[in-house]
Amino acid sequence: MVVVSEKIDMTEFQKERKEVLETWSTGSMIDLAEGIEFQKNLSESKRFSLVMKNAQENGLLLLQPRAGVALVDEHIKLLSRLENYCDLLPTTIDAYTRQNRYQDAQRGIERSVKSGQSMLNGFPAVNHGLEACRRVVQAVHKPLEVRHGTPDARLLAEITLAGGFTAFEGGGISYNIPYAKKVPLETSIRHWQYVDRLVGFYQEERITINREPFGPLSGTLIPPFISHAVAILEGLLALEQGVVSLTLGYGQLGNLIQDVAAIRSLRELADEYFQRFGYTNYELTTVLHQWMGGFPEKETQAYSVIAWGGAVAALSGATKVIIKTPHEASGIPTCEANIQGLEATRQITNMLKDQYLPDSRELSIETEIIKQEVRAVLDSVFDLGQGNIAAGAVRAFQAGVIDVPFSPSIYNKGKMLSIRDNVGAIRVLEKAEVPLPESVYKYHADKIQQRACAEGRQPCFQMVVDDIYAISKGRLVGRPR
Amino acid sequence: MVVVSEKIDMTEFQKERKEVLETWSTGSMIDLAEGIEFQKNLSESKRFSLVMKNAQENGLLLLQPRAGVALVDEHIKLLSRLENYCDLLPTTIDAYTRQNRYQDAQRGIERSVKSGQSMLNGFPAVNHGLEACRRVVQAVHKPLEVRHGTPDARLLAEITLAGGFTAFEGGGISYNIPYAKKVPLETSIRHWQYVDRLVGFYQEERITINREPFGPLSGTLIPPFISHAVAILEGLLALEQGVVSLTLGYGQLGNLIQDVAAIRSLRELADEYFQRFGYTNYELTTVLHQWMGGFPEKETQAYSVIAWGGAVAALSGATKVIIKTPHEASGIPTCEANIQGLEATRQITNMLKDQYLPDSRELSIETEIIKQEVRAVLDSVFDLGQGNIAAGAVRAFQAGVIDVPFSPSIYNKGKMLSIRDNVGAIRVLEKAEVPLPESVYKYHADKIQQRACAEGRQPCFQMVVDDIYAISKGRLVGRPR
Amino acid sequence: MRQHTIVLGVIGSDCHAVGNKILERYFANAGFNVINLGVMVSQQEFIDAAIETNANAILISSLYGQGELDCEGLRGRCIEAGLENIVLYVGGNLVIGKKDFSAIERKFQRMGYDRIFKPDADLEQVTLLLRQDIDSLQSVQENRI
Amino acid sequence: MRQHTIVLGVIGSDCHAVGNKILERYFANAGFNVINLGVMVSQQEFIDAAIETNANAILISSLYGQGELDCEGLRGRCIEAGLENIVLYVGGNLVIGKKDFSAIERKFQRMGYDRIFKPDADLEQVTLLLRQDIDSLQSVQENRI
Ligand code: B12
Ligand code: B12
Repeated sequence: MVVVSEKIDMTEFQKERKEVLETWSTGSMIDLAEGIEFQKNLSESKRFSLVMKNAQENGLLLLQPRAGVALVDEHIKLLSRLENYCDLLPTTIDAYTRQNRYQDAQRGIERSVKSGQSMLNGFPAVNHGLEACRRVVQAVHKPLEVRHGTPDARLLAEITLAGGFTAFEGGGISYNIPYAKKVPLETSIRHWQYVDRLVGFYQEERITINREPFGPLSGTLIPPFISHAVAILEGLLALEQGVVSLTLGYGQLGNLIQDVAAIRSLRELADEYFQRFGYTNYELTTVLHQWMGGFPEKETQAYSVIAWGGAVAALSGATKVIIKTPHEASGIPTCEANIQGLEATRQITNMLKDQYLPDSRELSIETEIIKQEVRAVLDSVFDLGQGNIAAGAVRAFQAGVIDVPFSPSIYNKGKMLSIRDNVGAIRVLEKAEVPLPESVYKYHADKIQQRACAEGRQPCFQMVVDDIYAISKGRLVGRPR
Repeated sequence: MVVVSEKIDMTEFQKERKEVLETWSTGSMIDLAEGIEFQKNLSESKRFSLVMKNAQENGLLLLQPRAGVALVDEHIKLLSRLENYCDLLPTTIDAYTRQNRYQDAQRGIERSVKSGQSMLNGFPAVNHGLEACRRVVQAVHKPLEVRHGTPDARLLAEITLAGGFTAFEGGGISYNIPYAKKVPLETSIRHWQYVDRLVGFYQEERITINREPFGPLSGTLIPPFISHAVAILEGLLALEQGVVSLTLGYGQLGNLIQDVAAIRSLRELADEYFQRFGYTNYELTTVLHQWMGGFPEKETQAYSVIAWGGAVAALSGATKVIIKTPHEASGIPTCEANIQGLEATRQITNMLKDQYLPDSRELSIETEIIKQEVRAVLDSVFDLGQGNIAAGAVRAFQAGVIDVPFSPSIYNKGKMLSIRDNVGAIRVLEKAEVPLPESVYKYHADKIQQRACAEGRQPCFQMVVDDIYAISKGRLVGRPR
Repeated sequence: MRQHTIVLGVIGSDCHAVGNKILERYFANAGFNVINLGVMVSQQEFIDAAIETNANAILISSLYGQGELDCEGLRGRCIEAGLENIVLYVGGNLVIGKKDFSAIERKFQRMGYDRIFKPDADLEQVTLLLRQDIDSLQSVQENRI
Repeated sequence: MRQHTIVLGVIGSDCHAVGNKILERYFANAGFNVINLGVMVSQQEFIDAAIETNANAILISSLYGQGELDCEGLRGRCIEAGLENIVLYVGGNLVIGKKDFSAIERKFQRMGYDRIFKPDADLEQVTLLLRQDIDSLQSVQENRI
């Protein structure tokens, strides 16, 4: 498949659309015009983009949990309780639906009915279909986002957007590389161009749907510049299809300076690139995910990881924070555990809402380093694409110019190695094919060397393993015992 | 009583000592020489001063809980469990003992035996006496500190130090002004000179006892310069009697910059004044108390307050952090709740142990402001004392030069009013008799004005009340609803 | 509305002063004649002040956990002292540890306290109850006379 | 010591790759011949790989919560495929939600798994058990022959 970077033509779109809607029985219910009507009648308080925009203008930090269960009534019950504690609602989709395995999802629904508890790790929105989505949307009072991890989310988008959801997470790269094994990048990017075109179509009808590329990727030792490059590429691909409301994401890493520099540089770089490509009419906000790697099993310890995520979200000036719960290491949180995560987060974000991390030499350097890295990578991507961003992205992954640590995808090189430095910031140990400027690579090497000296061991893969376990074992840097 | 500032003469001390030991039956057991022998035989790992010094040299942050129950065996059980989670052990003394009401403490012990649960809010060390203290010391493996709030702690010190405790909290000001109503300052200062002289005596026998002035005072809207001034005065009074190991304390206020500036300036100012008074042979460390004001009742929220305290302790480079627990708003923590507070704190302090808050304009300004404030106050105290620090302190409180908000003592003016500014730092709204330099006072006024503007109301006592409730209601600044 | 007189204070060896200062302000603003004894008040001091000021109610705080030991017997001593119809409230962190409130409530009711309050007591609500309780006792008293 | 062959993989639609990569490294370092199928592996793929490589054990991971649905029936299919004496281990976050581990253990034991592991399984311990289990099955097999 050859993927091009241009707005999908409407006739082509309509043709493809017919095929998409036939991939599962519930697709036949979807009527775009009627979906737009339904969206038009939603109250403003359910409009995700608007709530985000207002928050940004007023310097607020919004809280959003993850949540989704197999059955509709149970899902409504869950969201109805959660909305008393959060600002934005999710609907997390189950993992079968994410792989378009609707038959398996159906089995999961049936087994859930039988066993009286959810056997799926999310809400199978495609199987439940349009009316079920609308029941959910109508039962709650806050904006609803579809959160998933689906390389081909075309049908899911058709159903949930017509169903009244006002935000849709994901992207052709960020919902492939961490979530799939054998889906070619050109395929997922093309399918996400469809999703973005659909959102663009709603936009043309003056229905703004918020789009959120998935920032944290594999959640495991991702240097900020990698996730930034992906977020900005997905932002550009979305803008190309007419998307207007964009929330770029980043997964907290644990070092205060690096995390604040990351959110700051993400905003600034996105503006820089979006404007360079001629876009002016977009609404940009940022989201920080509380630590996305392995959590400590003890709830007491998990609370501190959660609080630190909330603190950094506030100090960095992000607009939204996706929260974790004290159950994180063990299993999908109960409603109560989710509320606990929200309450803990609310306390810290409220306490820090008026504070920020002041400018300092360290913060400037870190911000500047990230910018240099992202520019080096993106320039190379655009070179490879020769005017075609999508193709550039595909070739960049082929060449290892973008390389995501711990991705399960065979379309990701997986050669770059990253580890923590002596203060816990993520650094590149082996850049492999990633075109980091020499001076920057040297900066990383020096920082890693400091740690190596402190630990009296050479940087090695065992360090990486130690870092992967570190937070779950109660620290940030995986020191030798 | 006229209090003088000089090392108490040994004959005078011995005379007074006889009287002190007669104030309760268990006093007769105390033999100083034998106590020193006992201390000499303690293992180094139980020597508080040594553990603090090593931690400081290695950049470690040590955790200490609060804990004390009415009965000896229960107390040993409690500490034996806690020591698996903390670095330093406490023995918190009950409130009757703090007022030298040993008869009431006895009733509390009896009622506790009867009811099968502690009816006292701490361990009545005086009533239990020397051997009981030694049983406690010998049952545990970590250094033990006496933590209390006693204006006249002479007998308590005699018993616990001979009993093998290696650290003793408090001071003539910090254990009077927040803890008593009608005890004249000259009395408590004189009694604490006795305690310090006793510690100095141990020191002369090469037994170092760590002394820790109580930093947080009333825990309620105390501007850093007030507690710093008290801490430094008590430090000087202690050095005067021959104390060597000093840990100066500070209660976290909630604004990151102010808190880090406070710990930093506390160290620097203490060195400055101690050296100015000719002391060179002292061991200075700092302790940060996690938020000492009203806590949120919900444990989820309490966890975030705890984590934030741990974070600030780590980022500020304090040597010790006194922890709170999820039960704080409700009652004395169970052993489990105390462990929960320790586990949560350990996670965050471990994650941040290698991080610090970088230098910034904001941090420098805040540090400088605190220094100017402390110097203005202390200069005035020394003026008033004319070479007699103790008398200077007494006169300073008389004159309102030092004025502690929300003190119950009739010997404290209680005229100075402090509130939070727009970013949550504590500022002086009405300085009353406190000799703040005009420029500094103006700085406070401007900061407060920013908040007033943001809230559309004039600074007033209602703001103070709102600030007192703020953290317990889930925020830092007491905004109008 | 007649101005009611209330005696306020923190009982026993308890030094917690913050809540006490807030209560003083609150009840004064609400129109009561407030006699605040501050912290570390003995039962006798409460009784003496109530007699001296002809108070309608005594509001006792105990924060530090030894409230159970400090509060016992006050009702009896009030009656002995001739304060037969005085309203007795108590509030704060009344016992040692985080305990079920209903158990605490029963314990202090049995000691003769009319109402028992948690630390998060809504003071507006307390004011309403206090007026009611004083007035109804007053009418009992007036009826007797 | 004979080199044992083990098949490794994450079952179902599960994409969690991190633990899998660590397990691969760990068991290879421990001297096993590791056939790692990576994430999103079907039951059939596990069986095919085990037959093809004459494996001694299959180690299945499931992190994402749908393990119960994905893992059912594997023991039966192994037997059908002639893998009568293969060791079956399973580990990870096996069910939806934070549940009591002993209940999870019973559930997967009933499905025919030899040992069930929590996420914090001590890999050194696992290696010991795995060697034991393989060897004891092997001796059963050898005795039969
Ligand atoms: C600040 C504080 C201190 C300061 C007090 C400074 C001062 N002089 O005021 C300092 C640091 C000195 C201190 C010391 C001690 N404290 Co203290 N302290 C607190 C803390 C953190 C906040 C109290 C406060 O000011 N709250 C703000 C005010 C506005 O709220 P409030 O006091 O609760 O009062 C309100 C309500 O309770 C209610 N109320 C109170 N009385 C009444 C009465 C009536 C009739 C009504 C209707 C309502 C009412 O209305 C008030 C206004 O809203 C609390 C824990 C918490 N709440 O988070 C512990 C706490 C009260 N302290 C406690 C203890 C034990 C002590 C000590 C014994 C030390 C120790 N062992 O840890 C010593 C006391 C020594 C002594 N002699 O009394 C315990 C009591 C435990 C228990 N009951 O089981 C608490 C609960 C902490 C804990 N969980 O361990 N403390
Ligand atoms: C990182 C992560 C992700 C990353 C994964 C990136 C990638 N491709 O690898 C991303 C963000 C993409 C992700 C996605 C999802 N995740 Co996820 N994820 C995690 C997280 C935070 C850490 C996992 C990790 O890498 N740990 C580090 C490694 C080293 O540990 P490990 O995976 O546990 O593996 C070790 C042990 O389990 C053990 N082990 C594993 N298998 C076996 C087998 C044997 C035989 C033995 C002996 C031992 C053993 O040894 C391994 C090495 O030490 C966990 C929660 C946690 N643990 O804190 C959730 C978690 C696993 N995810 C979860 C879920 C539900 C999802 C999603 C469905 C999204 C959602 N609904 O929230 C999707 C999955 C979509 C899909 N198709 O699979 C849930 C599973 C819930 C449950 N079981 O009830 C968890 C537990 C979080 C939670 N509490 O909700 N996730």
